[in-house]
Parts: sequence; structure tokens; C-alpha cells
Amino acid sequence: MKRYGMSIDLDRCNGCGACMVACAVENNIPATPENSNDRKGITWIRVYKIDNKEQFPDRRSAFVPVLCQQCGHETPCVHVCPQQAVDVDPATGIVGQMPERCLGCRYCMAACPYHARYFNWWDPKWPAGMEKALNPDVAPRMRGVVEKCNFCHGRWHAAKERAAIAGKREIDPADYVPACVEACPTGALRFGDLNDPAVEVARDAKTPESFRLLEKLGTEPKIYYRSEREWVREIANAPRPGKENVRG
Amino acid sequence: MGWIGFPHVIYKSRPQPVDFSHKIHADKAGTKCEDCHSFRDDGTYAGAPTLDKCSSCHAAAMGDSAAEKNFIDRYVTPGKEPQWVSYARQPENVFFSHATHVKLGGLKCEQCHGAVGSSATLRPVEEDRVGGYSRDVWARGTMDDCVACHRQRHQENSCLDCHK
Amino acid sequence: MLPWNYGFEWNAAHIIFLGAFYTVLVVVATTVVSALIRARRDLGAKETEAIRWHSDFEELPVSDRVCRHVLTGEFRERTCPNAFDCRHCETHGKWIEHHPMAQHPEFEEDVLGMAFPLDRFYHRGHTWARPEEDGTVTVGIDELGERLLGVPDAVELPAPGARIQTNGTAFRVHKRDADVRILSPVDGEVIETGGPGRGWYLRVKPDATGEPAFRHLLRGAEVKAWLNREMERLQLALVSEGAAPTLADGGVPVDDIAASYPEADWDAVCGEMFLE
Amino acid sequence: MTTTRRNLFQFLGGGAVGALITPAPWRLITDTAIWSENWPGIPKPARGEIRTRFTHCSLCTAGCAMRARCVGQQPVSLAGVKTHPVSRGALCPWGIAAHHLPYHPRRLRQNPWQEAAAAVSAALSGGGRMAVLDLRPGRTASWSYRRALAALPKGVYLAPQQPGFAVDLASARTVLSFGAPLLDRWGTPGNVFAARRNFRLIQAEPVETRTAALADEWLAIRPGSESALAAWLAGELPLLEAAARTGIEEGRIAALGKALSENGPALILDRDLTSSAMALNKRFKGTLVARREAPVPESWKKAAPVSDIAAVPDRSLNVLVIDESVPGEYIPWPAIEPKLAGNAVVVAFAWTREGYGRHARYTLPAALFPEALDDIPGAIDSVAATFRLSTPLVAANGPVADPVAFVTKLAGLDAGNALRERADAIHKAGRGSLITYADSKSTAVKDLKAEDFWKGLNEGGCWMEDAVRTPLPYGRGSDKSSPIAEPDASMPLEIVVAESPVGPLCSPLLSKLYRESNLRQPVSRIVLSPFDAQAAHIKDGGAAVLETGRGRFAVLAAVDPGVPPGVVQVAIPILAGRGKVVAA
Amino acid sequence: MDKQFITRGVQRCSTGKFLSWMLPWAVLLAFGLLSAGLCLIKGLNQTNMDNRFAFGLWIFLDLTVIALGAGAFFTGFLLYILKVKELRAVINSAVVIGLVCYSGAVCVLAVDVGQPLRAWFTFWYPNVHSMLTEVTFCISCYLTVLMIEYLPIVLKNRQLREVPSFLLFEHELHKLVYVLAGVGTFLSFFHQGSLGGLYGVLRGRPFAFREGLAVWPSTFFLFILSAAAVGPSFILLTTWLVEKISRKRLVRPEVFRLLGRISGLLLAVYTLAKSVDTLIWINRTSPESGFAAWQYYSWKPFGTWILFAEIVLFGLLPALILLTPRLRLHTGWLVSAAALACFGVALNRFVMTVQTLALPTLSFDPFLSYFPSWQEVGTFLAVVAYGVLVYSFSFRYFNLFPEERELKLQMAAQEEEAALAGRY
Repeated sequence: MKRYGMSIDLDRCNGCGACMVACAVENNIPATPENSNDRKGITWIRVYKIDNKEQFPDRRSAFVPVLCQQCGHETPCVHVCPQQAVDVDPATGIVGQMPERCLGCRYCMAACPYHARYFNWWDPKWPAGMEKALNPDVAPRMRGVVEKCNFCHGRWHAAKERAAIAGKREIDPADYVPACVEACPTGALRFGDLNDPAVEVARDAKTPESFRLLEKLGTEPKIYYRSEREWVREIANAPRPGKENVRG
Repeated sequence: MGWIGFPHVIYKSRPQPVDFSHKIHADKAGTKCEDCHSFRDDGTYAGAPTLDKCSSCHAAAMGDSAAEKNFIDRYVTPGKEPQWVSYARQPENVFFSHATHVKLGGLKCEQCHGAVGSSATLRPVEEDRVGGYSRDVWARGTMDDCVACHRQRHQENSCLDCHK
Repeated sequence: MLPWNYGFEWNAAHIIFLGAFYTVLVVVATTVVSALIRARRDLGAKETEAIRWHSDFEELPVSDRVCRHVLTGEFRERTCPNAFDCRHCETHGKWIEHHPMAQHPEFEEDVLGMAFPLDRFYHRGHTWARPEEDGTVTVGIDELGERLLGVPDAVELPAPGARIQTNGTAFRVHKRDADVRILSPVDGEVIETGGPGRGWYLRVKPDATGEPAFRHLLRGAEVKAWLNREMERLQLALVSEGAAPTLADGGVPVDDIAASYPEADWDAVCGEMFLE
Repeated sequence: MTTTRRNLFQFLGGGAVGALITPAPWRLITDTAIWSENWPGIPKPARGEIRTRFTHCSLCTAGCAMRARCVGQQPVSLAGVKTHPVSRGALCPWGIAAHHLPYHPRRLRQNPWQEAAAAVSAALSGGGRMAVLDLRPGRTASWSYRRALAALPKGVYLAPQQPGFAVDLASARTVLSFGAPLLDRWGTPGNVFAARRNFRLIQAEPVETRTAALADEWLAIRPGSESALAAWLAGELPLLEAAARTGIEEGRIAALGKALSENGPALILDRDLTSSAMALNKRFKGTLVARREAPVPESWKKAAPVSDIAAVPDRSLNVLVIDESVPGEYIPWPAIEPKLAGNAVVVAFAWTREGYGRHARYTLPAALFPEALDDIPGAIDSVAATFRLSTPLVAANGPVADPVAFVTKLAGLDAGNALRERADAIHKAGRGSLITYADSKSTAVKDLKAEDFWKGLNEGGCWMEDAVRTPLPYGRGSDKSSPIAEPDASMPLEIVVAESPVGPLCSPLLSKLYRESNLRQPVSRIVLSPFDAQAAHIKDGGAAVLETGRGRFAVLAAVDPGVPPGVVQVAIPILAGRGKVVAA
Repeated sequence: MDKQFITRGVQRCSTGKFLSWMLPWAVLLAFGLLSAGLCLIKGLNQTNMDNRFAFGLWIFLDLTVIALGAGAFFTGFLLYILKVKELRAVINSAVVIGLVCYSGAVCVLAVDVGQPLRAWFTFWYPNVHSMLTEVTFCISCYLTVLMIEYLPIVLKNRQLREVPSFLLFEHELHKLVYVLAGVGTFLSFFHQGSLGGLYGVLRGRPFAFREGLAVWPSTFFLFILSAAAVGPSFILLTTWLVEKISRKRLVRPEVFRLLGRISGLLLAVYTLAKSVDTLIWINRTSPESGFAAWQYYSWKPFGTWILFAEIVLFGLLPALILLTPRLRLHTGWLVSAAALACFGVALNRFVMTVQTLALPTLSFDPFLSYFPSWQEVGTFLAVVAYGVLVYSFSFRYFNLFPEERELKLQMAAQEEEAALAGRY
């Protein structure tokens, strides 16, 4: 039994957005129309620009990549789905969304505290010819269904197949790395099996600077963040209302 | 009445480009399935063989059957790939790994594809008019059949095992 | 939803949830189906007229459902539980045992200037039934009824041989915008039909003869008391249907009331008076 | 009457019940669901054999190595190559989706080659002066231009000024950057991030850019006062005054000086690598090295010199061919226009009409990555000379015109296989080695046959000179820092470029970064401090007009207390300078 | 002229007048259908909902409408199960209102989902742990029940009952209607509840999350209570409205008061329960998930006033009015209290849906605002128009208020007495 998870070093992330683009390319996520906005766009992983809410010159910013946190306990989106379109794979701990089963009620989106689920408000559209460049390992979704990060399941399938042809049941960890992790130029993202104490992700998760978003909700997310900066670690907690506190 | 007439209403039948006989090839050429339907190095399944595989033998007519002559004239000589229609082409949202089923699961081709290997002729593919799926995956070998086998072998974890 | 559907498991949650669901479906379906079956049965059993009368009777205002003995002042207060069918009314039965009705004299009785001969029985739907020597019964509309309808625009009579039953439709009369079902006073088979001009409408071969067969009909002294009540009702009906209260002082109704109240919703008035 | 009606009802009811026991309705329901799976208009990704091919990104001079995952011939995704010594497996968002570029909806579709050629030769027939503006000098194509122009009478080769040195980040311990976007697409990202762990980064700039946010120390310097800090470092300004001008307390300035001199080797950078910053490097023994270029054939040496646009006499150009087929440093049109003679023929080779195409008489569609075969000159931070090809992955999608062929044809020169000649020249020189990615091997050029060398290069190999650090003689450029700029009153605001812009030409998916999220600042938006916004009566999200030396631009204004007063933050490099903002 | 279709003995306006009343509503309905059609054909991008505001006006509408429609089941329950005979006067009207509300809600839901073609998946592959599954099953079943309950009312039409088979079916079905009432009560109990549960179970939304019994959060029971409480109020309100619009006496004042009393009683209980629940939530549930309750109310405009309004202004106040016999005697008080109660439940549903989504969960979330697009509003209006149309039609051709005729005669009697009094 694996427990795939990710560790994200916020002191390294420079907010370049390579992960977001790589994710969109890997998972055949189309661009939304010109008139869309940050609230209707689809980004399985989204890098938020956050700051310490101070004014110049005390303002300090950081970048926080947020993807599906792959909650491991009472996964909020799973038990609300009326027709079993969402499930947790016991073998990998990955929360999977089945677009073909989804009827687009969006209940799961209301349930997700991380806003990591995205709805296809438009029919998927690619510029003429670009559909040739789609990734064959991931089926494009139709309008009106919810989708989200599944740790690049297409790559997991490919890795399994590669193992199978060699007659192995276990995949080679090097064969399975999500697109965002592969793309991260600063090495801020790391991916691996949290159950395997040898891999660095599992070690990152245990460092004192590491934390998870909204840990107190008790949903056991599998995405660990870390930062040396005190004010950045604050984001683990509930919002402090009063000031408008987001720019990205 | 409805039960008989119905299939014709809902399935559009698409004939194969060439009247290929698995039987003859199996008998005469004594070939095994994987000789033509092979795996690639990365484990992906190559599906129906390409023309060069055929023309390696059929550069010139070997027998005198009309089908073969027709095949050579229409495809081999002009070097045009015949457009085979797949019987069991899975829907876009399905990930099916032959490697996993054959190498790890130890399944025989017949278990899913039936006696295609010994068929003397290629039946036309029946394609669902609304859904566009082949009848073989949509009416005969549905997801329920996959699930049944997977449950039996305790190979069922989540939707994304087989969906993509 | 079904055991062989993907995702179904034989666990408590599924069994309870779907169990409840199917129970509901079954209950609802059974209800509807049994209603249908019963309705068919009733249809077969020619219950239509009876049921119609019963549901109509239920719809009547309480004031219109008073027992005949209240009209005569014998009882102080009683609503009829039997839809005006006294033949099976124990109370009525007991009462007339102890207070047998006086033999009614043979002369014409005049009530408020209307002729109500006592040689016949009156139905509260303003029809009368007169037993003839040959054992048949003649059915007609009483004077007040006649005056309400005046000269009918049209009359739909049942064909001879048709069956009519007490409180069921005897025949229909059209007047102005009114389309009135005249209720039958007796059970029996129509043998001859009359009409407005001839003073009677139907000759009926009754299923039963003798006093009990007519026990539900008004007679003798009751008639006057009943009519007074009817005049009040007519009054009320006319007022509520928009006619000016003119004969409030108990004046004698004119021959063709309909004609004298052109503004009144005559359909409603007749519906009220003919207990429809 | 009623009976017939009853019959009707019975018939309908019976029909309904009857239909339920036929397969029809059930089948229809399921089919609609299946139909909704293959929702109309959803493309089916091509299936086929997955192949891996290698190339180099030509979107900028970093030329990062790329591993392309192809279905058949069609690349479906790109990734960096860990074994590449410079780019080290890193790609920027622009590069990651670069394989979408050929399908860019705003790409040029007509190819008026004949007309352009005719017009040009007509203009030249009277002995007119022809110039080629090459946005990315140092390529083999650039050499071809220069050779052609040398052959032409009065041929001029124009190109943006290239620094004569390279930056050796790896050996620096302390880096002072005057607003150089070190961590945001500067140099070769992979190289920078790798080196980043070894030096202390002090970022001196007015706004908190991505680089400032991740710098070890951010000197929030008063806009426009960088020169003052530089002057103090150059020992030309007393500490007190420097502090007064820059708005940074003396302590920190002093500490900065200390760090640079004691925690060396130091390195001082600024956005445009101006001579003054280089002068400071001389003072603090900055780790700059001489720029090295891959060998070229002897026969090419007779080539037109690289001349600066400013040096060209006004109204003297009759023909100007602009090669913007690969993005490079964009020379603003106002600097070019005066050099053109009346009715001069301007031909631009571009992807869209949105660049120089707006001013050119003819805009010819250039092949773009990954359609074009091209080589990529070394980036500012590549110490050793390299030679790598951007080998095409797909056939051109639509008509394309080759600018080099266009120019060389005029001079009757055939530069058809210039790349091959260059490769052979490199092979002949025999230095360095070829790094191939498929097998991640590095083979000395000496051990390769010219054929194999060329083959290796075309399979996405990279030739790299064995690292030889030749210290910079620091001869070039005055060692005096430039005079301290005095802000002019008419343009009260300092325009600071805080973003590498999401330009018009990138994969449509880049919208994820600036439209579908708020990660990057759209080119159409400026950011102001609440103070300045209030002064100009602009509210957050309101429309505004930005006035600069280059003209007036309609923009959307965002208000952010993180921006210092006196600064307007933009995402278009050429706007850098001073300006003012007024409400629209 | 449609007189022969109108129940005998009741006054209805002329056909022309009726049509001119229906016309504007029909137009509104047409507009609504257009906007709904746009959402179905072009997709939900027509709405102003987005990934953060996944639910909008429509869900609010559904919850409210279904709460108000609860009068149907509750009246049925009181009349047929608890044998509160007086309510016979309004049951038909209640059924029609229920039918209108539920069918309207279901239609909007069909537009609200992204893939209506797959709506049946919920039945075919139900996730029995999802509150939404419960809602879907119960509502669709209950809608069927309501239709069946509506049937007798239709078949009682003066012309239809001339058809013997209709007459008999109506008669027999009406005899069994108590079964349907029972089933309806059962179903309503669960879907009203699970509509509350819908939000109560959202562990990821501490503002909505509540502890509870077994699988049901406290909101499950609160919703049942509030729905049962305002159901009668809404019937009272509508009946009063119809009386005003049609200028007729339809039910006896006693019935009004009875409805008021029932409503008041339940409202009082609800308010109490709600207060207790709120206290538990503020002091335990919310802090345990890392959210201090004051945080929710420090985002303008949703200050603590909204909590006050919900509990005191629209809960306690109407409850007290309705429970004060002296005030109950005045229609004015009765109606305004009922209105308050209805508004209260609407507010509660608004808070549960819209405010829940507007509040940030991540520390760097902004507080969101959302304004529906005209397509959403149009669809919303379609439901209202549809309701008015169906109700008006039923009111004209079916006997929604059995006591109407009797009351008419009574009034005639009074008039006459007045006339006589004038004479002597």
C-alpha cells in the first residue's frame, strides 16, 4: 500500500508557474475563453501569491502552489458525491475523479476547503491543429463536469505498463513523477511515497518547518509545505479576516 | 420482433478493408498472435500490424485467393496502409494495458477476444449509432465484464485503475 | 440501485437506504393500482350514480343536509348520515313506528300558492313520485321545480328500458345557462317518457312497491315544513348568486322565477336547489 | 363519447407500459450517457507509438535542452534534460508549452515573398542602402547576414548591443543586483538556480519583484536612486548622502559594502548590464569573464561589422529587413524610424503582425519553434562557448519564409548549409566535447568523425567547450560610474518592470498564469501605491492612462500597498523609465 | 366562455379578465425558459457561478422553495394522520402549492447540473452516504406522490367528473389518500432534513459544519423543524393573498388562526433548537476545526446582525406573535408574522448556501461576492411565473377551497339579514 504525497518548499518556489503550465499540457486542460477570469479558469495546480499583509517597505511575498491536497481521512469530496464519481484508491491514496461519471452538481467543490476542484464551464476548445498535440494518456473532459489533480494518473498508468512488460508488479519510482514536479525548475516540489521513510518527501514531512493547510480540519492532507519564514507558516491556519489578504 | 430488428436500428456496421483470414495465417504461416500483434518496448500494445509486416510475405501473391490479390493490388503495391477497424477499441476514457493483462495477469488472447484467431473471415464491426462505440465493447464486453473478472482476482481498487 | 449495478454492495447502508426507497415505491404503486382496481370494480357494479350522489351530498353545506325530522321540528338538530336515503335509517324507522304518519287527505294541498298534491311523495331534489294502480310509478318535477326551470330550453330523458336509481340521475333539464341533473326519487326501469307539457316526465316500473320502497320520500305534513325551508334556501341562493332580495317577506314565487331574475347565475341557483 | 375517450386513455397507458418492456427506452437512456462521454467537439488524442526526441528551446538565448515526448512525429509534451550542463533540466513556463506555438491562432498566414523580394530589389537597384536588423546576434544565421551584407554594396548589419563578457555566477559568493531579474527568466534559469545555493543575493530595487522576494536581502531602494548607491560603492559619494538619496539606513549600506569587499568573489549586476555596474565589478573584482563564441569557418571572417542603430546616419536606409523570427531584445521603433529614407522598404520576418509588422510594408511568416532549424548563441551566464541546434520537431504549420535565404539571395550567396559548415569548423578546431542526451554521454570532439558530430548535433546534442575562464580585462567601458540621474518633474513616477511579460506569442495555455490565475501581472495592467492612486484619483481595478517617453498607453490600474510611492509597476520591459499615470 | 368547467356555485372572473391576468406571467415564463435554455445549450458559463461560488441563486431558490412547500406534507400529515379536520379547508391548496414548489425546484436542479443527461446516474449508481443522494431520491419520489395527490383535485373538475371512470377513480383514490399523506410525510421528513445535512456535513466548510446524531448533522433536524414551522405560515400567507386578489372569503378565520398557532408553536421550538445549536457550534464545533466563530462575522456585510435577524427578528418575534391569542385575532398580525417566518427561513437558507461559500477557508482566500447573471435570474423568475400560472389555473378550474361555496352562502345570509334589518 502506497501513500503518495508531495512536499513543497515555499522558500524555493519563485512563482514562475512552470508547474501550472506543465500540468495543463500533461492533462489536456484547455485555456478558457478570453472573457473568463481567475474564478472560472481551470488550473489543477494553482500558485497563489501571498504576502504578510504589511505595507511597503515591510511587505514580504511568497508563492504557494495549491493542488488537490489528497485528503486521507474523511476526504470531504468523496462522501458527498451523489454517484460515486470520486473515490480514494487504497493502493495509492490518490483521490480520483471520474469525469464520465460526474453529473456536474458541484457539491464536491462546495465541500473542498482548498478550492482544488475545477468545473468545466465551457466546452473544451483548442486552436485549430493544437488538438494534435494532446496527451494520449489523458482523456479530455467534456463541458459540465468537475475535474481535479490526480497526481498525473496517466503517468502512473504508463509506469505500471512499463513495469508490467518487464514482468514486475511494483513500478520504478523514477518512472512515476507528476508533471508539475518534473517541471519545477527550482526543485521546490517533491513527490513520493509517504509510507517509505527512505524517500525525501517522507523526511520533509517530518521536519519542524513543515506544515499542512488547514490541518485542524482533520482531513489528513498529503501535501506538506515547508518554510523557514514564520509568517509564511501562518497560512496553515484559518484566515484572519479584516484586511483583504490575497493578491494571487 | 423488436429484439431482432433492434440491433440493426442502433448499430451501424463498418466492413473491414480486407477480408483477412486469421485461420489461414495461423495454419499456413503457423504464426502465433504476438508475432503480428506485438508489444512495443515501453509496454504499449502495437495493435494491428502495419503494412510492411504484411508485405514482407505478400510482396507478391502467395496463393490465388481473390481476397489476397485484391489486398495486394489495393494496398501492397501502392503501399497504402489498410484502415483496419478495431473490434475492441476501448473508449477514450479507458486505459487498457495489454501488457498488464497478458504478462502479469497471464490471460490468453481468446479469453477476451474469443476465437478471432481461428476465424476464416473478418466480420464487420458494429458501431453504436449514438455512442459510436463498437458493439464488442459496448454490448458484449462491457465494463461489467471487466469488473467481474477484476473482482474475482481482487484487482479492483478505484475508477482510475482503468479510466483516464 | 440494483444489486448487479456497479458500486452496489451488500452492506447496511445500501440495504437500509434502497430498502426504504423500494418500500416507498411499492406502497405508492399499490395505492394507485388498488384505487384503479376498485374504480373498475365500481364501474362494473354500476356504482357510478350512487357514488356521485354520495360525493355530491358530502359537498352540500351542512345546512342543506338536515334530517327531515328537523324540518318538521320533531328533532331539534340532526344532520342526515344516510345521504337522504331513509330506507335504511334506523332512527327514521324507529321514529315512524312510534309516530305513524296521519293518512293524508285526498285534496290538493296549496303551499305558498303552489300546488303540492298529497297523493304523491316528494324527493328533496324537487321531484315527485306517484304510485299508480298498475304498480308503476310516475315521476315528475314538483311545482317549485317547475317554476325554477320555467319553460325548459331542453330536456334529456332516458330511453324506455333504461334503469334509474334513487338519488341517481333521472333526466337532465337545460334552462338558460343551467344544466341540471334531476335526481330520481325511485329505483326502477323507465317504461314511458313524458315531458314538460304533459305534467310528468317518466313512468317507471319500480323494483319494489309498498310503503318501505317510498320511505325516503317526503309526504303529508312534512311537505309544507320542507317547502318553507326550501323557500329560504332559494332566497339565500338567489341573493348569493347576485339577485336582489325581493320576496324576502315570503311572497309567492312567480311562475317563471328564472325569467324574473335575469341577473342571477341560474346554473348555480338550480344546482343549489336541485341538490346537485 | 366517453367510451372512446376511455379507449384512448387505455391505448396510451398500454402503449407506455408496453414500451417499457422493449429495450428501446433503456437503450436510449444509456446511449445518451455514452454520447455525453464523447461530447460533440471533444478531440480524440492521437494514439500511436511514443517516441522521445531532443532539441533546444530557441525562445531565448538560454537555449535550454528539451526532451520531447512525441506520438509518432507529433510532440505532445516537453521537459527539461537533467544531463544538460547549463540548463540542468529546468524549463520556464514559456518553454514547457512551446510545442503549441505552431498552432498559435494569431500566427501569420500569407506569404508575400515575391512582392517583398521585388520591392526590395527595386529599392536596391538605384544603389540603395540595405540594412538587416537581427534581434538575436551571434547565431550562424547572423553570420550569414553579415556575410551577405558584406557582399552587398552599402550593406549594414544592425543588432542590439551585446555585452562583451559573460557572467560567472557559479564562482560568485556575494551578488548585488540592481533590479536584475535574476530569478525570473534571467540568463539560463537552470544554471542560475543551481548557482543560487552558493551565493548570497542582495537585491537592490524599489519594488518587491520575484527576485527580491526570494533574495537573501532586499534593499527597498528609493526609485531612481540606484545610481547613488552605485556611486557610493564606487567611492564617489559620502555614505550619509547615499543613505539620504537611497532611503536605506547607513548601517545596511555599509554592511553591503563590507559584504562585497570581504565576502568575495563578488558580482554586481543590473538589469541592462550598464557600464557603470561593470565598473563596480572591476572595483570589487566581480566574477565576469570574457565572452566566448564557438569557432566559425575562416572564410566567414570577411563579414559586415555589427553596427549600433544609433550610429546609422538618419534617413539613410532604403531597405530594412528585420529578423524577429526568434525573440530577442526589442529595439523600439522610434529609435529605428528616423534612420529610414522616404519610401524605404521595410520587410519583417515574424510570427505575428504584432511586433515590427505593424510598421513594416511586408511581414513575412517566419517558421517558429519547433519548426525552424537554428542555432542558439550562448546566454549571458554561459561561461564556456556552446553550439547547439534547435532541431525541428514538426513540419511548418502553414506557409513560412526563411529570412536568411531572403537576404543571402540578394547577395547571390548560398548559406544553405551554413550550420553544417560551422559544425565542421568546430569539429576542425577539435576543442570541447559533444554531450548527447539520449545516452547522457559526453564525447570529446577529437574522438568523433565530422559526420557523427553533425549527426549528434541534429539529434539534439550540445557541443560545449571545456570550461576555460579567461578573466575579463575590464578594458571596455569607463570605470567612472554614470552621473546620478535627477528625476524630472513632468514624469513623477518611476516605471519599474517587475515581471517578465506574458507577451502575445506563447502557448494559449499561458493564460493559466495571468488570466486564469493572478500569478503574473498581465501586460495590460499596472500596479500603483495607494498614495499615488489616490493622488491620480484612480481606484483599484479602474482604467488609467500611462504616459511615458514612448507614448500613452491605456491600462488597468491595480492598487497595492506593497508598492512604494513614486513607482508604477509594469510588465513591459521597453516601458522602463519615468512616466506618469492619469485616470482614464 | 369556460363557465361549464368552473365549479358550480363559486364566483370566478370572466375568461378575458383571467387571460389578461395570466398573460404577463406567461411572458415572464417564456423569458425564463429562454434563459434556462441558454444555460442548457451553451452551458453554465452563462451563469455568474464559478469555481469558488459553485452554488448560487439556484440552490438558494431550491432550498427556500422546498422549505416553503413543506406546507403540503405537513398539512396532509395533520389532516390525514392526526385528523385535524379543520385543515380540510386548505389541503387542496396546500397540495397545489407543494406541487408547484417541488416541480419548480426539480426543474431548476435539472438546469443547475452540468450534465443533465446523466441525472439518472444518481439513481443507477447511488452513493448512499451522500446527502445529495438522499435529497434526489426523496424529492423525486415525493414529487410523484404530490402529482398523485394532485390527481383527485383535477379529476374533481366539474366536467372531468362527468366521466364515470374519472369520478370513480377520484373517489377511490381519495379514500386512500391518507396512505399517500403518510408516505409524503416520511419522504419530506428525510429530504427536508438531508437538504440541511447537505451543508451540515461539509467538514471543509467550518461555517456550515455541524455535529449531530449518527450520520445526520444538527442542521438535518433544524431544517425539518423550520420547514414544518413555515409550511403552515406560507399556506396562511398564500391563502390570504388569494383572498385579497380574488376578493373572496375562502376559509374561515378559525382556520387561519389554527394555521398561525401551529406555525407559531413549531417556530418557537425551532428558534430554541437553533439557538442551542448555534451556541454549541460557536463554543465547540467551530473552534475544534481551527476557526473562531467571530471570524465568520467579521466579513462585511455578513456581520453578527445576520445571526440576530435569523434567530430573533425572523424567529422569536413571529413565534411570539403567533402564540399570542389576542394578536392572532387580527389578520394583520397573523399575516405579517407569517411573512416574517417565511422570510426567516429564506434568510436561513441564504446563509447556509451563499454565505457559506462567500466565506474564505484558506488564510489567503479573499472574501467573495457574487451577483447572479440575468440568465440565472430569468430561470429563477420562470419558477415563480410557473407557480403563479399553475396555481391560478387550479384555483379557477378546480375546487381548491371546499368551504368557499358554504362561506358564500353564509355571507349571502348575513347580507339578507342586513337587508331585513334595514327594512324593519
